Amino acid sequence: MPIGPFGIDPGIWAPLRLLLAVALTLFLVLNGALLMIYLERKIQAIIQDRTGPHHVGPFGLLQTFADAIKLLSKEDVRAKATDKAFFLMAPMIVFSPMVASFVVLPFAPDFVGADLNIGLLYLTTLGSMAVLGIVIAGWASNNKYSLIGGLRSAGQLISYEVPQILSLVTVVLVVGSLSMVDITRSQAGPFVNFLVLPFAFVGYFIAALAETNRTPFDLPEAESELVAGYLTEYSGMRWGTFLALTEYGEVTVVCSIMTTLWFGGWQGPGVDALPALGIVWFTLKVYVFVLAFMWVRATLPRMRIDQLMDFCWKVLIPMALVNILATAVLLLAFPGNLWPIAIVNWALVAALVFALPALQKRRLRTFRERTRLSAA
Amino acid sequence: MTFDFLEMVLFAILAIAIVGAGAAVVLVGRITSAALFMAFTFLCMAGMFLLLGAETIAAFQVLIYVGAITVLILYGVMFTPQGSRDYGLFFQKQTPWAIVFVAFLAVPVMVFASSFQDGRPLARGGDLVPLATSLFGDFAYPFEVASVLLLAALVGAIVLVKRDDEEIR
Amino acid sequence: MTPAVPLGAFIAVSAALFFIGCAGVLTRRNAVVILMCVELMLNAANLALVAFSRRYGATDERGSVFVVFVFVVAAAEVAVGLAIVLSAYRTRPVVNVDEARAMKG
Amino acid sequence: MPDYNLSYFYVFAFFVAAAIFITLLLGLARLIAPRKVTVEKARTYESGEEPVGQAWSRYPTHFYVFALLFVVFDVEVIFLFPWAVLFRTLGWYGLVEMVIFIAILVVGLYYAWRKKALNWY
Repeated sequence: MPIGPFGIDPGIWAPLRLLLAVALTLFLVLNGALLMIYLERKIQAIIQDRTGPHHVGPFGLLQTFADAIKLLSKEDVRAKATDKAFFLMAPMIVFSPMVASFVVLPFAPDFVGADLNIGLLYLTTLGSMAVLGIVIAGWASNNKYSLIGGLRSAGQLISYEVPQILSLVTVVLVVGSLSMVDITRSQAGPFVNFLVLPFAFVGYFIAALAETNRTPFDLPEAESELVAGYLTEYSGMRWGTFLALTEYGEVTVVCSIMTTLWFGGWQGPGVDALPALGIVWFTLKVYVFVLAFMWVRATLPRMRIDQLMDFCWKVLIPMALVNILATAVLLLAFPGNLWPIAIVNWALVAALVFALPALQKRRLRTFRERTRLSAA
Repeated sequence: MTFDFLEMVLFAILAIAIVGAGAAVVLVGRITSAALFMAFTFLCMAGMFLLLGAETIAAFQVLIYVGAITVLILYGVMFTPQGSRDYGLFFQKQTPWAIVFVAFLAVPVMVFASSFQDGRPLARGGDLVPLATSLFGDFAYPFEVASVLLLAALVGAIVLVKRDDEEIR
Repeated sequence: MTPAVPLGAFIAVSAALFFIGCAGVLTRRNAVVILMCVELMLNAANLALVAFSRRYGATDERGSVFVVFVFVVAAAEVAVGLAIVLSAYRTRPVVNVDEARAMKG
Repeated sequence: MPDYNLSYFYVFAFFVAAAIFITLLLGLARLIAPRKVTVEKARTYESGEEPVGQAWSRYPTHFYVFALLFVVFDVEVIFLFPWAVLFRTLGWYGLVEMVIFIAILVVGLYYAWRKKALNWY
């Protein structure tokens, strides 16, 4: 008789493992959301020189639990004009793909739901499904704010999906595999992909901010102009599913992707001796990015929709395409040598950070000049 | 084998879902509902591809059909007026006849279709590499033509949509 | 190893979906729904292609390659089809389908 | 590591589990939360204004152009992924193919740019 791990019969182990994976994922999503909401409020408070939540529990730690209970016990109002079936379905459509994304995330060696051959493609695929839920939410609300929010959101999400995927393709070019485990294993040394492909990372980071509807790209919600956009008609736990669970879950997913692709995933000192240490490294790295997301939110103002689209289609996508082609050419021209790619990538980052604002400043100056002349 | 049984159950679920949702697309009155049923059919179809072991095709199916084409169609639905009266194309005036015609064709074809026997089954998993080998080897020319087709579609659609914008302004 | 589900079952589902799409194209009167039904038919063809490619003794993935090209065609078709519908709706405010006649020559 | 055949059953199970979880959560909320429907509450919220007509009407087609561009680039992506994986085997031949492919699509992007289709308003 074959014996599976822990001496359990494989016929029992397979379903048991699945059950554990599902339970662990849902636990992670719930707790991640609670923790991140707390962190978000606390960090914003610190940056803005406030105290943040401090009433409930020590350091306000129980504040989010109180919020969760409040959300659960709030009345779930559904306006009469809404389309019932779609209105109820939309949160599920955005939530399910997010949960399913966790299947391929490698938390530690041999600690992964399923190591799919096409792991990265699978993640992109699930990312593209969230758009549908948001459009449907906006449409089903039968509210002008919601509909415009939904349309904007769809425009933003689908536009930023392109540079996001192009950045991923650049990493796949260098690594040569779509499996998340293989990608992690390829960065065993201290030279993680970030040092070689920083531009792909920066592009992905920006696109990820947009994909998760975080400031400065939180136009779909835009609470001050569109009264929360597609969320206007949602209330109670349905709103909580949408915003709290899904948004923070998606933040976890994109931060895990960044960790795995550019920062070596679970790799770190001592993992070879003690594989369980991988979980610690992975979580630490993921939370560094989560904190970066929050820092960005506290620092930057919201962009205007036309600036947002211009930036995506006229800057990010052309540069990402150049990056892919340059990487491909240099990979073939200098086999086994990643230095040229690294130089080109850092040059692109420099161009994005320094040359672009300078260009924009010059354009603005000539524009002002012209308007002044035409006014005179 | 337990996995065989699981596979059969999954196939039955998916087959019923595909046929049911497909029929719903045709029968449901509201366009938005039809679009969603269509998305559901596509999703189940991706499940079918997975049962056949074509994981890459399944991922592409969801990426293109659910993620892109359904969104495009939902946009189309939103930009067209709701609930205005329907006209028929010339061949749509005889709905009952069309049904009879389709059913007449469908029955023998279905019988014929289910008579296919398996040839040599391929190994499961990992269809990405053979797919890419064929695509960039033997099919290099169609691959380039595909980009020309996309370019033509892009230019054509922009011309159609943008011309109207300028007229309105 | 013989697969649990025979090839014929996949082809039968494909044929059923194809005829559903066909019936939709013939009976529905909304242009957008007709586009959807065409997509269903294309998808049915995809299923048949993949099933034959994986199970009918092929030595490579040629069938699946065709599916990739079908994706391209489907995307292009929907993009242009919807653009035509949109511009038809725009030039005539009332409207539902049968712009076919308006677009004749 | 379980059998690779089962991998996608995981995916399916995760989808189903997420749906069940949300249903349970919303069911719990339904049990706990009060429900008193009034006319005012059930009205569409438009900043206190009386909503005029349905929101389901026609919107400018600017939005459509972006969806269109996205579909085209999404199709490009389904070629990019297999190419990137097999890149080293394909070598210069594959690179030239992809350069031509991307160049043709970039022409489309450039056209959209010149036609001002990339401007939101």
